[in-house]
Amino acid sequence: MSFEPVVLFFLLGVLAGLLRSDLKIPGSIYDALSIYLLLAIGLQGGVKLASYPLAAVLLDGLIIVAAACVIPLVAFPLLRSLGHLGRADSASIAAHYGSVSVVTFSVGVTFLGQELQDYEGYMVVFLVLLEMPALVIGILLARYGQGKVSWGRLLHEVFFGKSIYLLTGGLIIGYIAGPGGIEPLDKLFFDLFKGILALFLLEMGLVAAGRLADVRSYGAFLVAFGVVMPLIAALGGTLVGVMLGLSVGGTLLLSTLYASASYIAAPAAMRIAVPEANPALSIGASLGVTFPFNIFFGIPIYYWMARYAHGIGM
Amino acid sequence: MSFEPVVLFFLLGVLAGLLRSDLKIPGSIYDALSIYLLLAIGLQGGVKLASYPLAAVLLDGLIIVAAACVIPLVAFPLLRSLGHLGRADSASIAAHYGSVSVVTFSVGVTFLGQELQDYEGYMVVFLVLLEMPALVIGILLARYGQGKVSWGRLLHEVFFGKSIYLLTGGLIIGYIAGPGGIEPLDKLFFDLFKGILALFLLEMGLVAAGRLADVRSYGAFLVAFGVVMPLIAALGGTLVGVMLGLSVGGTLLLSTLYASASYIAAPAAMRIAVPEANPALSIGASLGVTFPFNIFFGIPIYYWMARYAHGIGM
Amino acid sequence: MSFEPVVLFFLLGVLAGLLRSDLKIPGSIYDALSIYLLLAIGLQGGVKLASYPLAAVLLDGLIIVAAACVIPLVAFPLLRSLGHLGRADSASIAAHYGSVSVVTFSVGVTFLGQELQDYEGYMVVFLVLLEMPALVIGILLARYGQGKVSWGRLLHEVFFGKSIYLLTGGLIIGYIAGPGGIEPLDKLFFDLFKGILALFLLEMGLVAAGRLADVRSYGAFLVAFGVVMPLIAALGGTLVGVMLGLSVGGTLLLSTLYASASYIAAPAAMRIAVPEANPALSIGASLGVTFPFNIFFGIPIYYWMARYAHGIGM
Amino acid sequence: MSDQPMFLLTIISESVLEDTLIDEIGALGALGYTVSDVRGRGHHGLRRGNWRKDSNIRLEVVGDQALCDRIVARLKEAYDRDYGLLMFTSPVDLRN
Amino acid sequence: MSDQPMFLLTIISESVLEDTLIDEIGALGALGYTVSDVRGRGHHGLRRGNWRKDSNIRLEVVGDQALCDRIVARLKEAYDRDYGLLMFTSPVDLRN
Amino acid sequence: MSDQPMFLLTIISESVLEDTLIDEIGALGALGYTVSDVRGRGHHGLRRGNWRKDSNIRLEVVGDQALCDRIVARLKEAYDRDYGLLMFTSPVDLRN
Ligand SMILES: Nc1ncnc2c1ncn2[C@@H]1O[C@H](COP(=O)(O)O)[C@@H](O)[C@H]1O
Ligand SMILES: Nc1ncnc2c1ncn2[C@@H]1O[C@H](COP(=O)(O)O)[C@@H](O)[C@H]1O
Ligand SMILES: Nc1ncnc2c1ncn2[C@@H]1O[C@H](COP(=O)(O)O)[C@@H](O)[C@H]1O
Ligand code: NA
Ligand code: NA
Ligand code: NA
Repeated sequence: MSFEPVVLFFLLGVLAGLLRSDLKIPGSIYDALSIYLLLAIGLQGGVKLASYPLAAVLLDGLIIVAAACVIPLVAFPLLRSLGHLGRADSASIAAHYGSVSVVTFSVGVTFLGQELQDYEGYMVVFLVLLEMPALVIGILLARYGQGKVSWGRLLHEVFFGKSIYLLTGGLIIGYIAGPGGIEPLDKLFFDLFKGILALFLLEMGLVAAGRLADVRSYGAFLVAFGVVMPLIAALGGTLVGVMLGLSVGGTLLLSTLYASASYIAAPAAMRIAVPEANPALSIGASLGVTFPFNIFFGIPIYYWMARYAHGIGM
Repeated sequence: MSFEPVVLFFLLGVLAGLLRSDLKIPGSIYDALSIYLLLAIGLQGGVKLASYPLAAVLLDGLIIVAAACVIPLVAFPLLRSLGHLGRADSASIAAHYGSVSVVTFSVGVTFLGQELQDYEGYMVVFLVLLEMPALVIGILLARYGQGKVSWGRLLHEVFFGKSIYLLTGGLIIGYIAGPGGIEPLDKLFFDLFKGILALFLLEMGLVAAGRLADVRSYGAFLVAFGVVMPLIAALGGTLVGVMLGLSVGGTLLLSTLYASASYIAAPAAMRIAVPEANPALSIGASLGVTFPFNIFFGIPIYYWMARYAHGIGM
Repeated sequence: MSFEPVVLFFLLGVLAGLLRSDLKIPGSIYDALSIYLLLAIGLQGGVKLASYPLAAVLLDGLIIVAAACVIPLVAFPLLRSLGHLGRADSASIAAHYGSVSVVTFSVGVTFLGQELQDYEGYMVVFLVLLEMPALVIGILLARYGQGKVSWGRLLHEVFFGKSIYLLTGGLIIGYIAGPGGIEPLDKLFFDLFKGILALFLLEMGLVAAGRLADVRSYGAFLVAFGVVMPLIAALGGTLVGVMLGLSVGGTLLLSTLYASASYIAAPAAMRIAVPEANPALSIGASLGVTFPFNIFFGIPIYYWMARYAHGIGM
Repeated sequence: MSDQPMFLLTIISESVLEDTLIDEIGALGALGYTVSDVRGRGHHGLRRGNWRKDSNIRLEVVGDQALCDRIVARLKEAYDRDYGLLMFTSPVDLRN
Repeated sequence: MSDQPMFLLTIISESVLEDTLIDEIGALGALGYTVSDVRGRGHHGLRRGNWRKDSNIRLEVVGDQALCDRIVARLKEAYDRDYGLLMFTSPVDLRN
Repeated sequence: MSDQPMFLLTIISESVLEDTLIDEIGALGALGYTVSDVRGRGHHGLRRGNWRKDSNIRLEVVGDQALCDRIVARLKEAYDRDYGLLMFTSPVDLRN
């Protein structure tokens, strides 16, 4: 199993945070890096999407989204019964884990590049599709029988939130422009992608370090949940991937999507729709536990799962 | 007529603004992008300038500047009589349209790249030369017979304003260093140019969306002016370009310069020299109407004009 | 002797500052650029270090550090006796000149690239090693017999300060990942290096311009010191380099390190450990005098020294 | 603005609420406001300010007693329980 | 500074005026000042703060009554008509 | 917080002291604070704010008289001589 150096930057960031280094990445740089990543991923997907039949991709997407809805519905009772967490907190965490993480997906893509393993270029369409449904389920779980939700504001927040908006926008521009039209932009959006991802991981490490204290104070259950839940979800992703006839690379990316927990779109949406949930819990688990677990251990494990399921073995 | 994908980023930005997406590009990133663009354009021009006779270029520049002075003198009476605008507002808008837009020029350059059409590399010298004179004319129009102007501060603001300063600085560094000396900087300043321009257009779209409300509240005249004025100016540019024996590409760029309206140097200068003019009017027209008109429709039209004038036809 | 165009960007920045141009580089962009430079230098060094015997490099490092300790010990009495400066100010300035400047080192590296001159890739290890010891000496000089120092906080500030932390982190990541692992990051961290350095020099010029007033008000002695001290130190560096059998390129870089004065790590450390020292003096000298002297005149002179000492002559 | 004594109402809250709070105070009659980005610590823990989800804003409104009271009452009711929120007023002399 | 009662004069205006206003208050005798970047809305419309042409500054001066009055008078006369400008004062206790 | 009259203590000092000052006020009993980035000029010269070594912070603490006094006394003793530092208080009405 090979080794992906970009994750070392995450480690560098975590250490800087824990050691109280004065290294700080300004908020505006964080914003710029994330805008770049979202656009670049969208563009890359859009360019590749152009060479596939759109209808078939969307049909696959429907199945993938339907299957993904199981994730928060599994997570919620786990959190309530085993974790003894309140309804709002359980629903919010379930939504985070049902949704997806763009950066985890990106690390999966660079991992495949390292392994020289191909994948279906349109996977990024599923990234977009998977971002939202779990948030709706989470809100329904939190609100079921209790008060009303301002769905208007919420859907607006999600659809026109930076994350989905830029992914979709990039996807469409890439699709329209095609490989030829995007070519002059390649130097920025494709060639630099991995380097910028490394810088972003450095920043995520800094942020995650600040979240470790939260995790610690909420104890062992949250850590266990943050490790076990992605494994369960990835298993589901592997099954769905094989069922849909995805390649090994595509299967890995799908299980990575299922296994990943959102920490960009979900926190913002939950803060608005379920404000009584404690954000320290959900962000602590998704960013402090699951994100590092996925990029260091999860992705290699899911890769092994995908190869195994495709009968390639180790 | 071909299609330039970078302008789609502008559209993406406008839509984000209109749909009240939470996408925001931090002010410091806007500053960084604009510093990059100005330096890069200057450097590119400087490197190319080295292979032309400087005296001849400056002589052409003199004619080009003289002809450009007609633009604000045409715009001003139009604005006063047809638009029923006050003296200060008319003068300020006239100054914006007499001056030039660096980003519109850049889109023109990438348009030519797309068309595989060559142009005189020293056009950027004219970009620098054209920035200022219209501002002086605008101030004279506003102040004629009324009070005095602190010319010192104003000229300082213009010459040492970021815009002209960085363009000129880049031009000189590129000229001194030459292609060989600049080569190690190519990777940043040349290869990434179009990608950064795309990001900048995204940001301009966001800003322009915020200006559309201003345009709407000032009504149809301003919109009509924002479309017709560049067409008139571009016609003049085409004539001057052919007269001076510029290539098709050079002629397109000259008419694009004439047609473009400033929204970086001019607003700052007018805010200081003619503060009683309402900036919402001039920025609304130049950024909300003329800029999008130019990059979507104007440049292809001016290209057609340039080809027609060179006897190439459609 | 050839000419390195990146230093022109420094000049452009200084002029902008002196002419009161409204060009400003936002603080967050400064931070981003410096994070990039530190990481990139570390990575480049780490990749190269992998092909050398680590023990031998560290042994050389020990000698180089020991010799460098002479620099503040020479500077301090000079500042006290000839400059009539107080103990705290003398100690602080001595610490700045004993420590090193990452950007000066980078300009040295690009200078060698321009000259097509090879150097020992592990020089960046010495850059890291040389940053700290002079600060400790400076503090000892300031505190000798007077009050106590909170060494804990200070060492923390230095070791986990952004500067050493990112250099070391980059070094280790580059070392672990090796040329193959780093390759996908090359496009960002290697290819763009010189362009980003140019932008950083622009910013340094702006900052330095603001410091010239300080230099002027403290008079001729500080200017003379800022020019003579690096020449003395570079002479020492040349001797040590030749003694250790470094190549011409390596010798140049070592004397550049010795000659350079810190303005990133040292000011922060001194502000905390010797707060009664006037930072305007030390930053004024190191950034306002020595930094420009080194990049314009010093490096070519040290190159000549290194060639002369290697018997190559002019 | 008016001849009544004026107050500066300072509201420190989560950045994610910026647009919401601006809409609220507008609906309650504020004619102007000023926003800046801040970071800090309070009952809801540390807010480092290094990403938007984790930073605060300071929202300031100059207005008369009644306006400040209306805003305080509304924000207290709607946001105080679930969001980081600090509000205080002080008298000011409006000078233009 | 002095034994007189001290005031904090807060000036909110357009970023493009930063250098100008600093020169003005210096000429009127301010020994110090503090500037920060803000955004907001007032009679002159919305100032989003996403580019310098469209953002505000807060300029604060601690000084005695006379200084504040001089500054207010000068800025009111020279900038209030054409520029976004808000000025208010409040008494403060200087503690060092 | 408490029924006592509350004060806003505003501290303007060098960015390099941010963590140090936060530790100090925490040790002296402050339950919360707010920090923002500012630039300015004072006795210690111009602080342009374009790099961290050269910029200031504004640190604000809302607390009772005793807390403000403790903080002022401590900072005055430990930092006033060698660092740029300005401190002032003003009474505020806590509204939540
Ligand atoms: N005592 C205080 N002094 C100054 N700022 C405070 C104080 N308490 C809270 N804040 C600010 O208000 C925000 C929200 O406070 P809280 O609701 O207590 O978490 C904090 O993040 C701080 O920025
Ligand atoms: N009532 C208010 N409360 C707080 N800030 C205000 C108020 N009115 C105006 N401002 C600020 O002052 C700036 C200029 O105000 P104006 O001259 O009214 O456009 C605005 O952009 C706001 O940042
Ligand atoms: N009179 C004043 N009014 C407002 N801010 C001030 C004043 N004096 C000093 N400051 C601020 O406090 C910082 C430190 O002041 P000083 O210790 O006087 O250098 C300065 O950089 C300014 O930001
Ligand atoms: Na998931
Ligand atoms: Na024009
Ligand atoms: Na040195």
